[in-house]
Amino acid sequence: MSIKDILTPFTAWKRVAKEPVTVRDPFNDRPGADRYRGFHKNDVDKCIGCGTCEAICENEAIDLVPFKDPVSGDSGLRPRVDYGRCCWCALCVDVCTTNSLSLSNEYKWIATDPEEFRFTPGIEEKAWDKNEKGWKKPEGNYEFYNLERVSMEHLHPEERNDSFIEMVKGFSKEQAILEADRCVECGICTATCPAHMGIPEYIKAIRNDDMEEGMRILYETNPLPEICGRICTHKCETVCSIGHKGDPLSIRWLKRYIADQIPEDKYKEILNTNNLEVNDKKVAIIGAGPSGLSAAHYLRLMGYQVTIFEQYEKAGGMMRYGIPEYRLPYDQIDKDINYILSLGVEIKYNTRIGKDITLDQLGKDFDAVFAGTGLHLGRGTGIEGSDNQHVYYSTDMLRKITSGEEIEVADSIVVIGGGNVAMDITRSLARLQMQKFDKVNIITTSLETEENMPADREEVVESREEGATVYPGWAPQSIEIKDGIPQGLHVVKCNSLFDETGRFNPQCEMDVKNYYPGHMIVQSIGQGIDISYISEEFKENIKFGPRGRVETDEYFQTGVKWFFMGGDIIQGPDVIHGIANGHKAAVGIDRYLRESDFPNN
Amino acid sequence: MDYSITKFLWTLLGLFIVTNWGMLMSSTIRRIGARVSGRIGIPWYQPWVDLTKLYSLKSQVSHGTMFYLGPVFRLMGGVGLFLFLPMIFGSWHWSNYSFSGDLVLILYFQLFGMLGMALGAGEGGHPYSTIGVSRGLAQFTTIEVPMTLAVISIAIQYHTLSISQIVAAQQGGFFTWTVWTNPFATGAAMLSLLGAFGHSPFNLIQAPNEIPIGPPTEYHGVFLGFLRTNNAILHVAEAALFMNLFFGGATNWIELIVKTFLIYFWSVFVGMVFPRFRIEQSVRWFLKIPTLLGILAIVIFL
Amino acid sequence: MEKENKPQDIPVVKTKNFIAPENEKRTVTAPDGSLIEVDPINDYFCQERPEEYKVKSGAVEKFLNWARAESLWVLGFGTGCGSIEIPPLVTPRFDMYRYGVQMRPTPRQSNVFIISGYLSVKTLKRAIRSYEQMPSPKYVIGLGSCTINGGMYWDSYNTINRLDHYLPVDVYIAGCMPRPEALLAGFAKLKELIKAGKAEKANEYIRNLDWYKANQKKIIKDWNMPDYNW
Amino acid sequence: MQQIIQDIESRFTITDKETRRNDLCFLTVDKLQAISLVTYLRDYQGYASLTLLTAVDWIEEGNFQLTYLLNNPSTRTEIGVRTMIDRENATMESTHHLWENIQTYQRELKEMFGIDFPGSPRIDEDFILEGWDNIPPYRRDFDTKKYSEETYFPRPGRETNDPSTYMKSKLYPND
Amino acid sequence: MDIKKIFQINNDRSSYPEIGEDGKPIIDLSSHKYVKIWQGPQHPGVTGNMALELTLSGDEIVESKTHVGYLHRGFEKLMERRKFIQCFPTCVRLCVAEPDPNEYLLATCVEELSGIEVPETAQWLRMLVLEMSRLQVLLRGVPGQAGTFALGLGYQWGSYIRDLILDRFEELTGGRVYHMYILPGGVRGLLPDGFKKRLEENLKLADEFVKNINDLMFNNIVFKKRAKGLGYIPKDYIDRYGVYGPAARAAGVMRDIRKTHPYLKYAELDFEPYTTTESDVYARSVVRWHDLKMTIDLIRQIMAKMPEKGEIKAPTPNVMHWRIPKGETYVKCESSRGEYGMYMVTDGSDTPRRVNLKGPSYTHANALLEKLLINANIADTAGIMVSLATCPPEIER
Repeated sequence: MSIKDILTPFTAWKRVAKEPVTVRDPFNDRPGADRYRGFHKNDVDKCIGCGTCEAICENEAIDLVPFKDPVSGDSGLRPRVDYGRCCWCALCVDVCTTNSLSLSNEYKWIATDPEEFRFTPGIEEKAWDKNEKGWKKPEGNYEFYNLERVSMEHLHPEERNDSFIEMVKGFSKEQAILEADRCVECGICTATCPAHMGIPEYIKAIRNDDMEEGMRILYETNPLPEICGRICTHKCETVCSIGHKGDPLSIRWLKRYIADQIPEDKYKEILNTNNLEVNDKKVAIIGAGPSGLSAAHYLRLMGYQVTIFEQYEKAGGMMRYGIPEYRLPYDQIDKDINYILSLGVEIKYNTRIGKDITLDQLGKDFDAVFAGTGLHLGRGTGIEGSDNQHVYYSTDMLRKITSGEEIEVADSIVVIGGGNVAMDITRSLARLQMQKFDKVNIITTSLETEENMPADREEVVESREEGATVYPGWAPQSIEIKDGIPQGLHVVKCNSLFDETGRFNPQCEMDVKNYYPGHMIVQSIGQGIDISYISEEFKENIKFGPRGRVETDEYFQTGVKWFFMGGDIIQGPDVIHGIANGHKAAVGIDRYLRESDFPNN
Repeated sequence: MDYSITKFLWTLLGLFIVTNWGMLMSSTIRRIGARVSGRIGIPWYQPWVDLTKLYSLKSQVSHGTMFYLGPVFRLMGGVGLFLFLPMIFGSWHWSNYSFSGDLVLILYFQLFGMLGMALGAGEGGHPYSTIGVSRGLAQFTTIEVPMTLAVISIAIQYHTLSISQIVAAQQGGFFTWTVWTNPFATGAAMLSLLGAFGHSPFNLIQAPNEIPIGPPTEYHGVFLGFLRTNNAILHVAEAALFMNLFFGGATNWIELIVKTFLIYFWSVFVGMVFPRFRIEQSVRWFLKIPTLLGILAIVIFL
Repeated sequence: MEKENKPQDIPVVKTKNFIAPENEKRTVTAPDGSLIEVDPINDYFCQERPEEYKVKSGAVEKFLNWARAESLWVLGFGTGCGSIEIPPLVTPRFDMYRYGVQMRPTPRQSNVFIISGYLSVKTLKRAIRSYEQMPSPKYVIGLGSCTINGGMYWDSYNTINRLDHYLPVDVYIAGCMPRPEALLAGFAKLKELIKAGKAEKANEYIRNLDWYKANQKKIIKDWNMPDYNW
Repeated sequence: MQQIIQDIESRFTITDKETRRNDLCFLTVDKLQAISLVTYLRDYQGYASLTLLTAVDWIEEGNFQLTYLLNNPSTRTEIGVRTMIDRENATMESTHHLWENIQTYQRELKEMFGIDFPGSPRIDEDFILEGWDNIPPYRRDFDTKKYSEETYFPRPGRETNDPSTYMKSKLYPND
Repeated sequence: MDIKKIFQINNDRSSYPEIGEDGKPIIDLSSHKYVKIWQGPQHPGVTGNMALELTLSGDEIVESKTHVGYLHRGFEKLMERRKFIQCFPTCVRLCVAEPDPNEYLLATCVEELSGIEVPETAQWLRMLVLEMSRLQVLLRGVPGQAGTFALGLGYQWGSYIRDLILDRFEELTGGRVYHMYILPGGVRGLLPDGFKKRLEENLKLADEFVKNINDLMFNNIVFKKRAKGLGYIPKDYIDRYGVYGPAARAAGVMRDIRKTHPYLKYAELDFEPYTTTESDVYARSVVRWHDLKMTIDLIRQIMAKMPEKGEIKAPTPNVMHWRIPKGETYVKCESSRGEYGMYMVTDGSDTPRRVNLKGPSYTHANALLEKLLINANIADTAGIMVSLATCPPEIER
């Protein structure tokens, strides 16, 4: 303690001459920093209402409120934030699957009414909506889930281009769990899936490595998981919310993974279907395709006696006769079908309705009939030369290939069509060409442009890998025929298919022409309905809608009470729709039969 | 002494000026203090606003009669100090009710307010008030020791107990001020002044860090307004007293304003940079150096 | 929010163990040897219902309102995490003194009560006492989202969710934590309200006292204080 | 570290051990041996500093796990002594004679888990909660969300939609 | 001639009040010798929202009890029902004044139990944030010690520089007080452009502040008189009461996790924590002041050594359902108050089984403070409390 201790503190007074450091206008002089986590902004057009922000919010500050009617891939909901809960951690921004959510650097919100602090960013206008600054998801490798798909092992093009063995090998356990881990459980896929499969739930089962639970979830809505797991059109993956920033989840492969893990003989035990009740009602199913099998399965679970009538010698319908083996091996079809049959479903092969037994007779023998007869007729282009005998329909050709018949393969082939069936036939023929000529010379041309092609992206890519040439955006004009053998296909450039109102109205540039040489032409531009088994008088009782489609009610009941129809004939070619229809129809039949039990009700 | 109405009115006017000056002084001092921290500080008119608000509040608590009388006593202490203090030397209007023995009375009034406060705050029932009051009384007692010694020394020096005469004796130039003629007494008094103004290091009475805020803990509204008004008056009056005793008094208001401001600023100047003493430390401190100085001042003039 | 002001059945504190030991009825010996019976709850605390603060009109009242608005004395009671952003306000960067806002250490001298963030039940009890001891007109600022709807701690078993059920709130400031500027803006808003004579929540508290008291007593399990702390 | 563990194993029955890092391992001992083990560690192995004492509720097994985490400032290692006590009438011997600060932990455990430490100072006083009349909140069977919603009721007027069900109901109203 | 003997002045208050047979002081409140007062929860002299129940004899404290729980939110319970990623914003609020060690501890616990390696850049950034956080605490904490004795000037200066540091935090992390920057797996962003330059400017101000505070506080006679000899902690209390950090270092015991158990990249930095042996409030204050200087130096070292660019986050499982295998761990770091640790038990689910946070205040403010306050002057309670760096939210969580 010295005199210094008394005097040095007074040096503090030197600050009196300095300007105060106070922020003069605190509201304007000091805006939030560039990264400041202020109030929410949302790009409502980008947002899909997946609700991931709601799920990650530990304060339950976010609600999803309706904004518009949902469309496929957009739930129509938008997040509403409760600032009585929010803690401005911005996890919702970081996790946002579309990067639509962000925070502005605005931070002042004063109100006298506590109810005011709830708002839907982007919809309710706020002063900070135009604010560029504020928290955004950090750049760089900063993700809360893996954006990249776990790659599944494929056969190399060289290995697969001459054989029909299955080209996709399926996930290993680690891969499946890793892939399943990417799911954010938004459930947008569930609503988009025609069968409304519990996709997030069975993906969760994979994460938990609980295959039995996964199996039970699958069979709740889909009795053909092995098949669906391979060839489903996976609308779910198109809308997958992860797909907005990265690769969508391989939902289809995950489904297949579950089904692959369970041996056939365990099914009954896991699904608890060893002892099913049997009641005295009988239901006939026409066609052992996806919808028929699905209907049969669910009807059988409800206790009905089910008989399937199948025109070919094996069950499976289009799945067996329309899809090449490299995509869907026959043993996997058998696995699913055998299980359904093992439940006590009777099946009569080689029985064609209308020929072997009439529909009316069926109606008398059974309490209800479900027809899922599918689209087995090929649809032609109708262009000049298409009536040549070397111009084929893809449906016929695929049926022959899949049933093991020898077919004629030319050294150069042109396939017309841009859908998955076109790719199937292209790739099947390419394989056959490879087997026969050891080289591939096949051209596939489609009306649709590359980005609008209805076929799956990977199908196109793999076709090209296998040696096929794909020319999208060309409209076939005529087939040049010399000596009764097609020489090639004339095409013109096609720019767009639909007009503004969405009607089919192709716009072609007739001057831009092209010519694809080929000694065999395959038309694969769609399939047609074959309802020849329905007699004319019967048809009078059934309502028909535009384009010759049968009109049914929501449960696929036709004008004839006991006659239900579903599947491709109603919904168009799609296995998952078929399954969904079958399920729904089963519910409808059950309702109908119950009601007819109590006619007074 | 003159008891005419005119005198009374002039005194009232003086009181009004002093009150306002006291408030302006305190806001100015706080603004200067704020600048040392780097702040802007309160607006200059803030004390009036605060006072207006305080007077507009209605009292809600009742702690008994003494509770109400405490602030009144305290205010009387300040007003009393002012009443018997000649403000401007040589002016009849501003000499208030100063008389030949006013120095003694003023010493009494310095303590009067504190005693009133003690009564009132004690009635408040809050332990912090009680602790604050007991500390305040202890500290004031010790402050009074050097103060009284200094006053006695001056009285001996000038052979009078009248402030006016003491001021008169200092007229005649800068070096006739007591601060030069009797530096020890000035030293003792100025050090005791540090305690009287209640800035650190001697503000344990109101120490907001431990007994918030001492005696006025329970006071609010009008009563707090009284206390604040009293503070304004007391600070100027006390500074004026010191000005009269040691710094040659004032012959006009400007001089008074400058001098009282500087005297008041002295306590802030010290208080800004020192923490506060514990009560026994401050008691000890007052009984050491200031008291010794005071004794020295008396010894010299004996 | 429906506020019932029917005199509800407020449970009068009777249970003995709910009374703090220093407030229990007891007999004390006076210095002269005589025995005095004291009942602190009745003797020391106010038993009367509070009265509303009367809002007058006219130029004087306008002036007084201006004075009230320009002289906000804040009670220094950091009830939750928000208290971390109050000290910066008295320091050079933000310096709220220049707006006439000051901190006071005792409720008796404060007008503004900042509920800084969440209130645990234990603190709520103290906050009510502090609030009631403040002289009218008084104002409450709810700081941070916790005061609005529970905020971060919406599912905690020990923090209240809605402050306006227990204390009347004049101004809410959203944020967790709000920046000091937001607090300053809150003060500005409060000033605006006071000047317009609309900051009348304290009267609402008195009008709906029974409703508030019932809410408070519902969650404060050991109500060992007097009903009124004015 | 290994030496010390071996030494302990030769004196006490260690039912389980888990080495987390070079400087941290957890040992499980019987309830009866726990106190003597911590005392031994404190007095003979230099684990003089108590880092923490806490409990874990293994409600499925009907046990509380008590963890005494001891720190040896000189070797800079830590040993966690775990012991299982019965969840019903949970009681543990107090160790307030070993460390002055442990009574705070024990008070907290008493209040938050309902584990009694007879003899520990101020053990029966409220520590954090005031007038708590429910089951001790840190027990797993106490549902804080439910309690909060019943007691402090969130602000009404909020409703949310699950994207999947909302879409299903809007897109396929009949399904 | 002993004046004290003649006037029978007894300065030895250690035997006052009498100690009963059970070892506790006999305090009879009705004897009018004692007065019971509460400091807090509404009290400017108490750090945060807690209460001290003090029994006084005159100005002297004869018995003290700490009452906590005013800030209790049940974090440990809340985290048991939150996913690991959701724990992260929750956990930050455990200690309000210094939130970053909470984030760090949670992240490290999760990473350690799930076996995730953090990228190097992220580790440097974490260290930078932790040191900046320590800096902002100490900028208030060091002069705050004088503030408890009513010397508020240093506090004002320090707060200004702290506000500037918080501005840097805002730039880097997006938050002023709750940074929520260190999340399990990494950090949430690289340094913005020009950040180092601006931080260096602030550090220069801090250097100046260090010097000024030395003049104002440590060379201040009144502060010395108040603080020296106050709140003495004997060396044998360190283990018995659990004394950590600066308080232990002031007693001559080296307790600094950064040095004794280097984490992150602290082993690559050059620093030596200051120790002294006086062990009173003044010594603790000086230790903190040296810590402040050291922190400024450490930040400069970190900025010089850290890589500019790089990965900021290790790939983690999908955070929406991140499950961690069964296990338990205790992770600690050095906060400005001392050893700060988190004990986490996982059971294989996506939420922690139990999280227990242990901060130095837990023992400092309870057992130790109660002990140190006995026979202290009531005027010194705030001083002792602040010197132990009490942080109530961390005690009761």
